[in-house]
Amino acid sequence: MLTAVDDVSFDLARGEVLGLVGESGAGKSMTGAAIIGLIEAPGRITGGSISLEGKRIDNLSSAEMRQVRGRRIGMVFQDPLTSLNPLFTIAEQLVETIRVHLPMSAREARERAIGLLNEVGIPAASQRIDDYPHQFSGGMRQRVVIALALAAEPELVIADEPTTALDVSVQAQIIDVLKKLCSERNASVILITHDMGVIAETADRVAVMYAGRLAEIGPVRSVIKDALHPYTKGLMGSIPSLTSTDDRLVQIPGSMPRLNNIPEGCAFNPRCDQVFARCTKARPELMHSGNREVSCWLYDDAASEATA
Amino acid sequence: MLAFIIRRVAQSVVVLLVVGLVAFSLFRFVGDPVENLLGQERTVADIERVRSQLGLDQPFPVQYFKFLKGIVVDGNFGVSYRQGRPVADIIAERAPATLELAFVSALFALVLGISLGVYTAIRRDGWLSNAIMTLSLVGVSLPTFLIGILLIYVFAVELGWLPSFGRGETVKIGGWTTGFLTTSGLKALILPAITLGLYQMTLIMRLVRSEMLEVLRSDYVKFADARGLPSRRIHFRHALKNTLVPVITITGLQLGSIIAFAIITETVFQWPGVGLLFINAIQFVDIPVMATYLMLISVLFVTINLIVDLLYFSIDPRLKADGSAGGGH
Amino acid sequence: MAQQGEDIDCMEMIKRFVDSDLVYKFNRSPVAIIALAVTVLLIGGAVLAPFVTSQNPFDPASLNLMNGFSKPMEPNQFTGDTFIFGADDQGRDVYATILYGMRISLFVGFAAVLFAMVLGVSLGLLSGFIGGRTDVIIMRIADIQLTFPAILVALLIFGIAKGITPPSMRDEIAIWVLIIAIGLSDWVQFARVVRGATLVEKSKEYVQAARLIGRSSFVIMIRHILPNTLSPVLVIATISLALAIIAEATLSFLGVGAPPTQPSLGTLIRIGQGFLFSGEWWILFFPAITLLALALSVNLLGDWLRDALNPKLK
Amino acid sequence: GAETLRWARAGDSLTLDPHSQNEGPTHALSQQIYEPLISPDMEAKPIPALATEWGVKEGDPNVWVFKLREGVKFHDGADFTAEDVVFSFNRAKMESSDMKELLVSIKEVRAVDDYTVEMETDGPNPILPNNLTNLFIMDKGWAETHGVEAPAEFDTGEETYAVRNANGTGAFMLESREPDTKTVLKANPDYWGKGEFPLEVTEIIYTPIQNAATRVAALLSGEVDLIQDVPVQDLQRVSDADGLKVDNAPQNRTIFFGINSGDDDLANDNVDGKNPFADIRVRKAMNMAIDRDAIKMVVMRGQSAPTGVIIPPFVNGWTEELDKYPKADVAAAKALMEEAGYGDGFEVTLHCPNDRYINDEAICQAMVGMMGQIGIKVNLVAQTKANHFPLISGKETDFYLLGWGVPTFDSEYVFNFLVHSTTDERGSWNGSRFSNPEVDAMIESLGSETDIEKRDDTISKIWQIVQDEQIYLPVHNQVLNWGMKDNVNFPVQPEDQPHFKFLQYN
Amino acid sequence: MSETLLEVRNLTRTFDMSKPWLNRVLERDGKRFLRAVDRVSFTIRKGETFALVGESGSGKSTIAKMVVGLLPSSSGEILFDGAPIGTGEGAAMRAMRSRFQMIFQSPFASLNPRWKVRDIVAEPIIAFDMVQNRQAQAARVAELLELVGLSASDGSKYPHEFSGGQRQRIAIARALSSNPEFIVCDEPTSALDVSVQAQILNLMRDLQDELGLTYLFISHDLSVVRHMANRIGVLYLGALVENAQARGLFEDPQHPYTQMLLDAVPDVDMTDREREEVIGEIPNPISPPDGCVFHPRCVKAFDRCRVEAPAMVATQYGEAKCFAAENVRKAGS
Ligand SMILES: Nc1ncnc2c1ncn2[C@@H]1O[C@H](COP(=O)(O)OP(=O)(O)OP(=O)(O)O)[C@@H](O)[C@H]1O
Ligand SMILES: Nc1ncnc2c1ncn2[C@@H]1O[C@H](COP(=O)(O)OP(=O)(O)OP(=O)(O)O)[C@@H](O)[C@H]1O
Ligand SMILES: [Mg+2]
Ligand SMILES: [Mg+2]
Repeated sequence: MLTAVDDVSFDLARGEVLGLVGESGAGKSMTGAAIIGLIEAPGRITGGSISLEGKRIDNLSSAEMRQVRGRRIGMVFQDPLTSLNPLFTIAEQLVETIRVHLPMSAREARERAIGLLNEVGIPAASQRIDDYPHQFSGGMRQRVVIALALAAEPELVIADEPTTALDVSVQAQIIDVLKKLCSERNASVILITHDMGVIAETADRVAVMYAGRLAEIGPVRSVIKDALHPYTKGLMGSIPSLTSTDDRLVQIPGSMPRLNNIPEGCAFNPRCDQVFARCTKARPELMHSGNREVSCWLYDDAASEATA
Repeated sequence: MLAFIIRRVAQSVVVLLVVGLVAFSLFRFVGDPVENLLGQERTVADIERVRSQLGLDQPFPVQYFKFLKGIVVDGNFGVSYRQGRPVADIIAERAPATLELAFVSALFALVLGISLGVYTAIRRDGWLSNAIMTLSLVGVSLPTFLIGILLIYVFAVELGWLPSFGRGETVKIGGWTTGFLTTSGLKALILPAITLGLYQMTLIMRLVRSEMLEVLRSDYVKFADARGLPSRRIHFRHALKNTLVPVITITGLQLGSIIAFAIITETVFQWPGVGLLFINAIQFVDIPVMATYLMLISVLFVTINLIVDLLYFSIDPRLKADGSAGGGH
Repeated sequence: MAQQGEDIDCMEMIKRFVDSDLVYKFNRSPVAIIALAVTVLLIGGAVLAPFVTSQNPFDPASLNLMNGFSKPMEPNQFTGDTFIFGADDQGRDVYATILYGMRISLFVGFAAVLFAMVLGVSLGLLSGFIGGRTDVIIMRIADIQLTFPAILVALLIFGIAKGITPPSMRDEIAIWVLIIAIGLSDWVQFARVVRGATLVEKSKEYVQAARLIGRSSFVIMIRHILPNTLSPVLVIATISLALAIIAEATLSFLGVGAPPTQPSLGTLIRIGQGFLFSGEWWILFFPAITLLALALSVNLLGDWLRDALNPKLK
Repeated sequence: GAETLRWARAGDSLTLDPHSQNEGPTHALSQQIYEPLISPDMEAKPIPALATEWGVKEGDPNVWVFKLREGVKFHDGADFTAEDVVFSFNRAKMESSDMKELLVSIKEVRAVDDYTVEMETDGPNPILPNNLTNLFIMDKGWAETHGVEAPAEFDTGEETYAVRNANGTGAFMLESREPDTKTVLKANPDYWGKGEFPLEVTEIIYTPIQNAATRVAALLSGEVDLIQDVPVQDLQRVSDADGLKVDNAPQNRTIFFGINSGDDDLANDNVDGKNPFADIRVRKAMNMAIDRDAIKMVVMRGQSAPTGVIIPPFVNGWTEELDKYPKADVAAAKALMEEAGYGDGFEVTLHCPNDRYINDEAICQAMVGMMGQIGIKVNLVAQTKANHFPLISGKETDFYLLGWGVPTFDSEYVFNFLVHSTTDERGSWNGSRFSNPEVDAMIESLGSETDIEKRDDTISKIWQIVQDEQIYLPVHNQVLNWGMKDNVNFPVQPEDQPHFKFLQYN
Repeated sequence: MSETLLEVRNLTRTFDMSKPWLNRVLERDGKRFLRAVDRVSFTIRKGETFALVGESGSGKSTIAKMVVGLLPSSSGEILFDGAPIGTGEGAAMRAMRSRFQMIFQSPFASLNPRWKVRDIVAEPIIAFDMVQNRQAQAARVAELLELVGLSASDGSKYPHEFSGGQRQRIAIARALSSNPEFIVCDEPTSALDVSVQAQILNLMRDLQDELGLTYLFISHDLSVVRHMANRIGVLYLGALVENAQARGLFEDPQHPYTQMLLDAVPDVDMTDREREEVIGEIPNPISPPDGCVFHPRCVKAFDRCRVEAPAMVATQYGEAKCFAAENVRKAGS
């Protein structure tokens, strides 16, 4: 029994793009999976709630949840090479998805599928729709995956590292497509990534996760330019930049703890250069600081002052 | 794909030649056919005479060459020492029994194996799944002949529901005798088919289960789930089809061994197929029958393999792209 | 000094083993625990057979034919001897015969699997590592081998062995022939699995790292790749053991098993099945149950191992 | 009414060609379809079949005369005449015939008239009729029409017509045949024996069932009406079953062990440079160590007749005196071994078939134990008959199990094969390597001795030597057991050959 | 500093991707070759870091393998300290081998999971007979582990007990154990998280300073390359399209592909710089476009680009393979 995602709270508005960043194993995917109700056994949600448009969806039956999945929440996975079933044509997979959620004839669904493929930027969509996934390049496949995720016009799209497996040049294209389509549909996006650059380019707000907990959440520009949490600061500093060539990168010592031995108090305390007594004893909650929330005892006073 | 078939057939011919050679040479050691051909009153001269009549006094390569020549030139597999009839005729007469039995066993193994495999994979931790998994092992933990005899004991002797031996009434259609068209024929099939198919069923079931479990963890199944597709669709359309690709190979191989294992089942149930023929041939050192049987098994095996590979092509579109795939697996 | 170092290593290995995932998973699988217990019990019984039985059924001179068909737990009407599992048609104590027979079965099983394993692993390793023509040839041989299903191979080997050994030797070689026959029909799956694993491992970077420093192919194969291909081999070996024991039984039904004076479990069952209708059920029942228990628990262990060692099925 | 009899035994007939296999199950089927001149009845006594009378021609001891039955028709309607007999005998004497050994003494067969046949032998042959009970008569015309003037050959690559078709004069006609699977016979409506035999069976369905358990199961479940070869352990079960019974009869076959006493050294033992079996004391000790009663009681479940000689009581030459066997006496046997200098025993390999005689393997196993008790460590090699018998005839084994049936009911047959030194004509199964020129001469004289008394005397002399020398270790005579429906009244035939024309229902 | 350590001249590697003979005959298909590396030339001076960047499939790893002798080249030369590197055996080759090493991409696949860390690190020492006895070996391993920021006691553990970053340190320790002068690093951090990547990059730079190492550094991440390299070569479809000083390359990229790559990098500093949209994808390397292989994706492409392959021309900071750069050059001169 270990807690992979611990007391994570955030909200997002319609049309908003929320970035979820953190190191590998921080619990980003788990959070995404929890929202769409696809946590694999033996994992399960042990507390908290998830609401979509004000209605709780975490306690829906699995049949009800299927109505939500795909229809109201779409999802894009990391690896376009494995996300598509290799034995079915693109058309079969698209039409199937559309018809499960929307009352359409096969022909209408196919029309719609071709439209979607056009939208995600697949040239000659009406011809290529009957191809199999292996006949597409990685970038093209990810476009297909996006088309599938958007097939039933969901209100929320969770994109779990949609570009990690792709080259930079393709990554830019995919991010553009995703952004454009979601904003056209006024759909909200949770963009999960470990790449701050992608967040910076895409998200409105960003939530930084560390060891299953939220470290900091706030508007993207302020988090990137002026991180509060020591972890975020370190993280930003450790990214080599195209523009500056400092001799050394900022380096956070050590690595993220394993989930089965998260230190007491603040999970980051062993690696933190500003650690003080309280950090090792009590776990900080998210506290407001300016336009942001941050879970760090450094900001406790500030927070209490602000509220006082 | 044509290239693939050609290559496969070429390989098969080599395999057949080797199998023929192996079969032919090995059986020389099984015993002396002449002893069996002649009754207890035979003399030394008789032995010499029959030996030369059968060509057994010639050097081994000559014998093999003659055997091959007989097959290639006029489809003659020789004459059974035991029955004094052309082997080809005997085999043709016996093959329907074995093929029907193998077919029903394979069907039983496939249908039950796949459905139970899928079930136990989907309900991975259910008690029924666990019970099925454990029980299925009982089937492979007892030798086939014992299972057959126990089935006879229970269903034929004690309960008297099903026949204990033979094929029941058969109907002859052209050169083919079938037990499918009569009630007694169908009843006679049940016990041997279960005996023969049980092992394969277990194997297929376990294979389907483990493949299915892997497929169920794959990204595309997760993605299908995330698109809200109904779970039956996911399990039986998306997952099952992908499961079948590896399952087909093993199943193909298994079908080959169904025919081989028919030897035992046929002996227990006095099933008049080629397996029983083979056992009789061994006991009698009926070399032409033994060698032909082995070649036949090889042909069958090779054919099944070819069909399996072609099935691959039809199931997995990725293979159509480059014809070289599927060559060795 | 070095000795001590080894000791520490050994202790450490034990500790590592006890702490390992495998042991952890084992401790929470009641089926695996029971299966292992039964296996250990049976193997122990077989190994210790001379100490836990009062009769050596393999010594015909010590048998009394008049004990034949003694019922379990009932004194024999002629000799007054009592056997817990009864006596068979030769007056052998079924209990003792089972334990001694299991020795043969287990010996044949283990040796056959070992043989198949050594052969299959080496060929698989070579095939996967060297590739090219070697690979093609080995794999074609494997194909041909598969064309001959196991029992046919065994019958053939038996035939050859009979042909090439003098009649007086046949008794002694019977067991070895069984081992070779079963082993030969079983190596292909080891070879295939190891070949597959070798192909995977070969392309891994640690192999390149070893090549880079000029390590010979042999060192790389044996020291680097081989240990990494062994966990599926372990699973196959376990399941093959059960299969080999059953195969031995099947072969003995076809009349090519262990000699009747030193019956294996399979031979006992073959003999016992003749008494299925006649009321002397114990001659079949106890060996069959023992074989079932042995094969089933080994199979269950193999099954469990397969799942436990499969990284994809956490 | 129409009475169908479903009959099963372990093996099928190998061929319907009556002359190409000299083998029990093959003859058993042929007996229903074809007829010999002289046929055995259900007690194996010769009774007239196609011949009504026979005897040595007056004045010429080298010629036998047979009077043939008149008015007999083959199944296809052709008349049976002397021509057919001549044809059939000539056919049976051909190279490819398996029956020719039984007819070696016949120089010529000639038709005197339509219903009289003479057979000229190369010397007086008093027991010739005994050799003819499985010699079936075919229709000459039919054989010529179908090109089966000779028994099947193997090098032609073709099946001869007679292998799966038959045209005899017997009580049953072939309806259909699938070798190893099923053979159906129908009653012959024109059978000459109407009124003479019960002929109650109208249809026979014959199925070979190899596996003993399956065979018994088929009887128990009522799928067959009569099985031969009931395993001895299942006799109780069968006779206890509702509506079933078991019948038995002593069989014309003795089971015994052969020991190589003739060679200077054995290939299969651990004694160097010496043959322990050459010492008569060892042979006597072994004979004494065999507990035949225990074998009978446990291994054979009472279904055997322990004996001290290698011929069954049916055979001319058998006496109660010969049949006596010593009580097992391990102590005395050990003493003899000691005396022979083998007090510490020796090691030897015993070869044994495992699919030929009743409980053959178990008998050998018991033998291993009994020999063990007098210090002879025996390694048992039990194998299928195809492997076993060549060892004996190839003189490759020193200690083996063999069963011998005597189709001629005369000791000469046994002497020829088992006692005479191995020569081109005789002694082919003499695995004992016993060789005594005097005995050989005596055996050879039997063939042409017409004075029955003198002949019997010689026989008894030879037996005395065989017994004194302890050439073989006899075990028992087999007992045949047939399991059948209660309502079947059918005695067990000592040669294991049912003649269904005798079968009656009650 | 200016002494040349490695010189690569016209290095080419083709892979035979043909279908089997029978298929070719039946389908009337010719042989097909994949030119994974196409006449690549560069030099690396002692003590410097030369980086190769390029998208997946551009031939980076192939070059790396050829440079260390793991893969024979199809043509071209690789001179290490003036002597050609082959894949052969022999004492000379062995001596040369000990002078270069490699660090691999995957911290998981590059360590044998069944070996203890100390054995992994010691393997090159044993292979090159670098120490005489076990004590010296143990001491050396301990020293190396400490050098890369692990503790000596970690030697008795197995790789799976370490995090990705720590494993990469072990891999570095192994690479250093034979005292190499030159290390080829094939995407050493691409499998790591940024915070860990920073540690490794820092470590590598420290080691370079400390031990005077020369690196061939391979990455697809321009910002990492920028941080590490003195000179950078940009690969596209197996060919070097631009080779320039690091700073210059970033400030004034000459090849349109370099520009495109730079444009595609997400702007983590949120400088809101102007960027052009990326068009197209990498073509199939088996049938690359005629002329300049980049022309289908190039905004500046003109007719000549479609038919004629440009040659390397010198640019301000290095060289580039582009008619446009050539024109610039001409115009500039
Ligand atoms: N089935 C499981 N059993 C145990 N632990 C799990 C399981 N699935 C995930 N975890 C753990 O939960 C934690 C969160 O995993 P998650 O996949 O959400 O991380 P992530 O932030 O998405 O990482 P990445 O960037 O590698 O995708 C990880 O430490 C992982 O080890
Ligand atoms: N052994 C091989 N056989 C055939 N083609 C190969 C082989 N190795 C590499 N290639 C091909 O050569 C080209 C270059 O591959 P290489 O691995 O060098 O690329 P890379 O730049 O390292 O890519 P990545 O960033 O994905 O590691 C690719 O198209 C690849 O498919
Ligand atoms: Mg993730
Ligand atoms: Mg690479």
